[in-house]
Amino acid sequence: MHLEFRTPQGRREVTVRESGGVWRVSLDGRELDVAAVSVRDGIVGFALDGVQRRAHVAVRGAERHVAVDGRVLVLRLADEDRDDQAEEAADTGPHLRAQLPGKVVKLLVAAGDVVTAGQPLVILEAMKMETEVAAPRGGRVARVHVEAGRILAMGDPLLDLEPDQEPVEGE
Amino acid sequence: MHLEFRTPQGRREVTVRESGGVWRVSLDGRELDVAAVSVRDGIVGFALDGVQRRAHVAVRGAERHVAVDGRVLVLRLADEDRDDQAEEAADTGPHLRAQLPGKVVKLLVAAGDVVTAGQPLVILEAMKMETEVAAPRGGRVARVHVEAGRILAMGDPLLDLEPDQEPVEGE
Amino acid sequence: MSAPFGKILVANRGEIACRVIRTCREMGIATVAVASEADLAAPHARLADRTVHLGPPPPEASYLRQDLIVAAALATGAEAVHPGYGFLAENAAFARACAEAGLVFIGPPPDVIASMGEKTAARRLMEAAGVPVVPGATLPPPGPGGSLDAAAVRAAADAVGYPLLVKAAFGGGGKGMRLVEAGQDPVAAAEAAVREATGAFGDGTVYLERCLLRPRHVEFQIFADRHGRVVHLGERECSIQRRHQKIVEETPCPALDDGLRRRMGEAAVAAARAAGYVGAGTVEFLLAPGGEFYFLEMNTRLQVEHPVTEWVTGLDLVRAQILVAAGEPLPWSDADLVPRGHALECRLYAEDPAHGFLPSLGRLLRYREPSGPGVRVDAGVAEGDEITRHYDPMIAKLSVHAEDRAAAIARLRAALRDYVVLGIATNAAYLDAVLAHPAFAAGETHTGFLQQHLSGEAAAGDAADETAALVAAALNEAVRGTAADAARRDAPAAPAAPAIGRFRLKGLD
Amino acid sequence: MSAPFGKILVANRGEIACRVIRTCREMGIATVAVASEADLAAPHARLADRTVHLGPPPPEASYLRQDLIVAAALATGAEAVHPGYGFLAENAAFARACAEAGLVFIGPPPDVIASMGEKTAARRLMEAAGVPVVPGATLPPPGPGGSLDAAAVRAAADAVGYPLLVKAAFGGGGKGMRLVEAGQDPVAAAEAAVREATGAFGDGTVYLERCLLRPRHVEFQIFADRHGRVVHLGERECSIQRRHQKIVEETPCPALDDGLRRRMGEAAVAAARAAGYVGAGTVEFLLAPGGEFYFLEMNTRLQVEHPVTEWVTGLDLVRAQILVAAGEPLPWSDADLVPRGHALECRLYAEDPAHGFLPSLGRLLRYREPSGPGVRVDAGVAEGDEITRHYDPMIAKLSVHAEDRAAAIARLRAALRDYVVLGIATNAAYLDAVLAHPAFAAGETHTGFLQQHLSGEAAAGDAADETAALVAAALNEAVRGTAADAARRDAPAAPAAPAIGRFRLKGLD
Repeated sequence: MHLEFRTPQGRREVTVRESGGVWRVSLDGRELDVAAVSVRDGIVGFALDGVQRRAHVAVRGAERHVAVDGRVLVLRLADEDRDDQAEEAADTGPHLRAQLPGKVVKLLVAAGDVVTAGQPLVILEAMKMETEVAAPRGGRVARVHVEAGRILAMGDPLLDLEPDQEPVEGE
Repeated sequence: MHLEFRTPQGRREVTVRESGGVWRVSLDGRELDVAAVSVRDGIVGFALDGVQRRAHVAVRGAERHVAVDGRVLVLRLADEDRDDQAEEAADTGPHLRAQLPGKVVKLLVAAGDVVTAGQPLVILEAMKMETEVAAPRGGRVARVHVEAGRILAMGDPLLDLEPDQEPVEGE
Repeated sequence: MSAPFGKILVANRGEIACRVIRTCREMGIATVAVASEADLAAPHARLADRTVHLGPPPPEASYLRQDLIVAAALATGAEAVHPGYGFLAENAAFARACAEAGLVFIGPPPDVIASMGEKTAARRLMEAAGVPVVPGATLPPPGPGGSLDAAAVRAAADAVGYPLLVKAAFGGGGKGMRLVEAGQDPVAAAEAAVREATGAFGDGTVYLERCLLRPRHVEFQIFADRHGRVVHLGERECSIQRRHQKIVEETPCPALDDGLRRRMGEAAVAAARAAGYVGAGTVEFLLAPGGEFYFLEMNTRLQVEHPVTEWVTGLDLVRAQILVAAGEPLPWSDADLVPRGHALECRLYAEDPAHGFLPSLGRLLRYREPSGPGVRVDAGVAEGDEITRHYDPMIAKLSVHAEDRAAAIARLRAALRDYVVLGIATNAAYLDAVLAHPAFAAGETHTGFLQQHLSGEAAAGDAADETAALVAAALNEAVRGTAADAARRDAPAAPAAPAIGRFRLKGLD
Repeated sequence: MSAPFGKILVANRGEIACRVIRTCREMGIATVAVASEADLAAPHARLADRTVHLGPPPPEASYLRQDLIVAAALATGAEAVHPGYGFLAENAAFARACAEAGLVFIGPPPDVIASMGEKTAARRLMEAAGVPVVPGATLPPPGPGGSLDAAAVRAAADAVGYPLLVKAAFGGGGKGMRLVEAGQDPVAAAEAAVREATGAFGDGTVYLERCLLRPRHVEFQIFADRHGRVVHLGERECSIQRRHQKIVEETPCPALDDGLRRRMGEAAVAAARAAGYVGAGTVEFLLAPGGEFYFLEMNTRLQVEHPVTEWVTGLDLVRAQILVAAGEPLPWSDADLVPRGHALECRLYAEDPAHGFLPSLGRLLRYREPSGPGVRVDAGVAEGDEITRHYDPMIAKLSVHAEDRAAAIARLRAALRDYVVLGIATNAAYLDAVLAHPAFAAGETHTGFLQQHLSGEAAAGDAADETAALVAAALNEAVRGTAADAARRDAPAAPAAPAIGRFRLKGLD
């Protein structure tokens, strides 16, 4: 079985073969030292380079949520990944979006303002806590999509951030 | 949905209807007071006659293994039940069968012996413990199917027990 | 002994409701849970003997509806109400409403809740009783719309001195709190605190308090009955706080010796006596590096972190709350109150340290708790549950007990490693980074610990070994691909592959 | 403190292997598990850092293969071997084989294992040390084929007096044991015991012992280091036995007062000193209703029921075993050894009380452990595991701690009620019937308790409420029928129906 995953490091290819109870696994063409494989109900046990590992794998669409000995990583299975790619493409646009559902408490900037990376833009209230949304990069606020009191769903646009003509470093 | 279960008490008929999140359940034609229903992954919560109950249900073939607040009952779903019926019919024959896999340690009776109910017939060893198989009823040993040292699978015949001509009470 | 009550309504949700229901059940007391629409199948709603539906998910439409909760208690025949913590636990009006309806409120008398709930009044009371308090100043109540007299705020702030904290007079749990350093604007901070306090507690009154440098947060568990006995059950060190929210708690405090513990414990008992306290409460102190300690506030409820006290004393605090509420004397002799070993707790939050600790919402695709000797989990969620934006993002408390502090840290880290939560982000790796820090191992904790040692990028903790995660995902995919769903569900599992390659002892078997 | 060993091999399976691995992990010691073919995906094999495949499922081909286990330890670089209980734990030859291979055996010296393992030699040693022993008689070793000199057996039995017990000289755990009442044939019983002992322990030597009337089984946990310190950690009452197999254990024993506890504890320490003991061990006594007590045997290993001692002392016995094996002094002061509260344990067996307690084999369709304050589960199985005929049918130990005995009983019953095991039969309902019995509540336990109070039909315990079970099964079927498998696996769960019918407070919301 040939699988392609998207990880924080990029695309990785994994090949898995089983024959007579022996599993062979390669990663990006390199054979790994994998032994003592057991898989049941999303619980995966194996030894990697001689060290026993315990993993849980859960599936949500193309996502594979993996916990290995207390650490979690979310991978994406490439051939089920089309919708997710489209979704992610939207994130690179000018829209700054709500990362969780909540209520707009206060706007700290207006259209036309020039902001620096890290500057607070909007105060949201979610789960009874106030959270500041900061600018991911410096730029100019092109448009504000929300007003105080508005209830937002996850992914709703907050404001549009454009590259500013003049650099604002040092301000 | 109409369901027929076989229980230790006999056949029971249950009807379940759901409409707008409200569940109505009747048992053998009598409407039950069931409320607060939640079902997920074989975990079933409901209130019966106003008292909240917590149940787990697991499926094995026609069997429904049910734990309700620490007590377990195995039910059979009637329409998936044909094989199980055939199997059970065999239990009423003359064969006395091994109720678990194990090894025959010692035979305490021979063909032709007359035995009383409760009399030890065979010593089996299973899970490192010796267990005596006792006669479920009085009778005559018609045939012995095993010998000491034999490894048995679950359900293998041990010996045949026939009704004896003369009652053996008091012996 | 027959049960002191026949039936108790638990006016809360999540882990604390489950915690209270368990002890009720063990005492032979029937339980009534309350649940919002979002919680009808939640663990606390399932665990009780009856569950009453309160209303829509927002707390103001459900768990804060005093009228509905009192009516539910009366309708189901409950004799007493346990408020847990948060929601209505420190609401004097609710305690009064219970009493007026003939229900026993499991907590202190309403007047005590009111006087301790108003932090400024509590400060005055403690000063009068000779308990040291942190320098501070009151502010006039905010005007309509939450506006404050800017000049008055600046004057008061300058008098108290910087750095200072703006705190909600009726608050708790870090909400409605703001730090103001020298040179920062105290007015903006005070107004933000007023907004948050109004939303969280229904009252926007705030006050100022001097912010000590590198203090420890050390609190004492106190317990009083109606027969004049007031005892303390030792301290809890709760300095590891993120945005004034405790995330790791322990007992004993590494900084206390027997003498200081005795003096602080006596002050805590004096504070409880001065307040006319009844039931379980917590007296919070700030402990300066030099050993001076100051009354901070008194929490008139069971504390989130009470399990560490239960671990080292072997006592059940909820059981004692119920007995005391029924008018019985405290069930413990002085010899019962000697702590033993070391206990640690950490709070597991549905939040994402890699993205500014934003709350992480969604379904718990996988949720498996650790277990083992000396390990306790207090959880209010189960696999498949949805974490919504309506409630506090704390999904569970993990606590351990061991012979000494080093063994307790090792045990907590091992248990965290066994904790499996998939589908939402949690702070588990961040908690592990705290526990793994040399300064934590050395017991050098103070309320600025996280800012000093674990701010910025390091906060995320290590990610999983990517190679191991890829192998696990691929092996799981291979088995998913070859076994039909139905077959895997009903038939024996796909057999575990018996390959042990390099570990097989060649020539021996 | 650096870890006393770098790596330990755990020569066992199931819950005790998991128990030992957990403490190793917390001490920073790497672990090697061993597993038969049937156990390659078992919890203990997964929990370790490495797992060595021993061979086919039967113990004689895997867990009893001393040669393979020693070779596995050497091949993986382990410095010490922890034997758990059962299998090779009390096998002097194995302890010697470890020492000869340069491995530290975590247990007493081989000679002590040998002298205490031969029950008749142990009796003589204790008599010489002034520890009271039960009247009894040795028998000559059996001839080839397990035959005994019938006349000699009868004469010895008559001299000891009836009722008497035939016991395996190298036995333990109730195996190779037979009761002979007055008028019964001691020869048949002795020969059956010889057969079982030969199979279980590889040696068929048996001896006779007077059977006291209604004795309690009270044992003391002792601990000795290599520096001459011998202490006891209090008693465990283990009288609730079915066929000489303990199923419920507790501490403190309801029948001991301080004076008797002190005298028995001193006798236990004297016994350990007489044996030249090192490490963790148990001195078992029979306690007659009048308060006389008799040495029964000494178990040279960690006991199945050690969690109750850990609960009331707050200590980690495995940790101390490892430290002592490394030559360190016992890590406890005398003040650490004072027990507190009450602890109870029950053993969950895969057996069917409704069918003569026959072992119940098959797959664990559902396995969910209880949790909560004061609840501990030591398990060696997980959901989906297969219970096979090869190993002991004990699948888990459930233990609790509470402030007093009544609270502990209530806590254990509540936890048992939360324990979900489907797919095989267990003794859970039977255990609950024991705990619910008025004579148990009164502390009137003795080794004949189950025969007296819970034999026959009552043994099965109550079945589930059939109506509730039918409702649950039908609701589950309705949801199964309407949701496709795949959809349920990957998508949000079928929403919980929000109907609360009779509990909705009409007119209020």
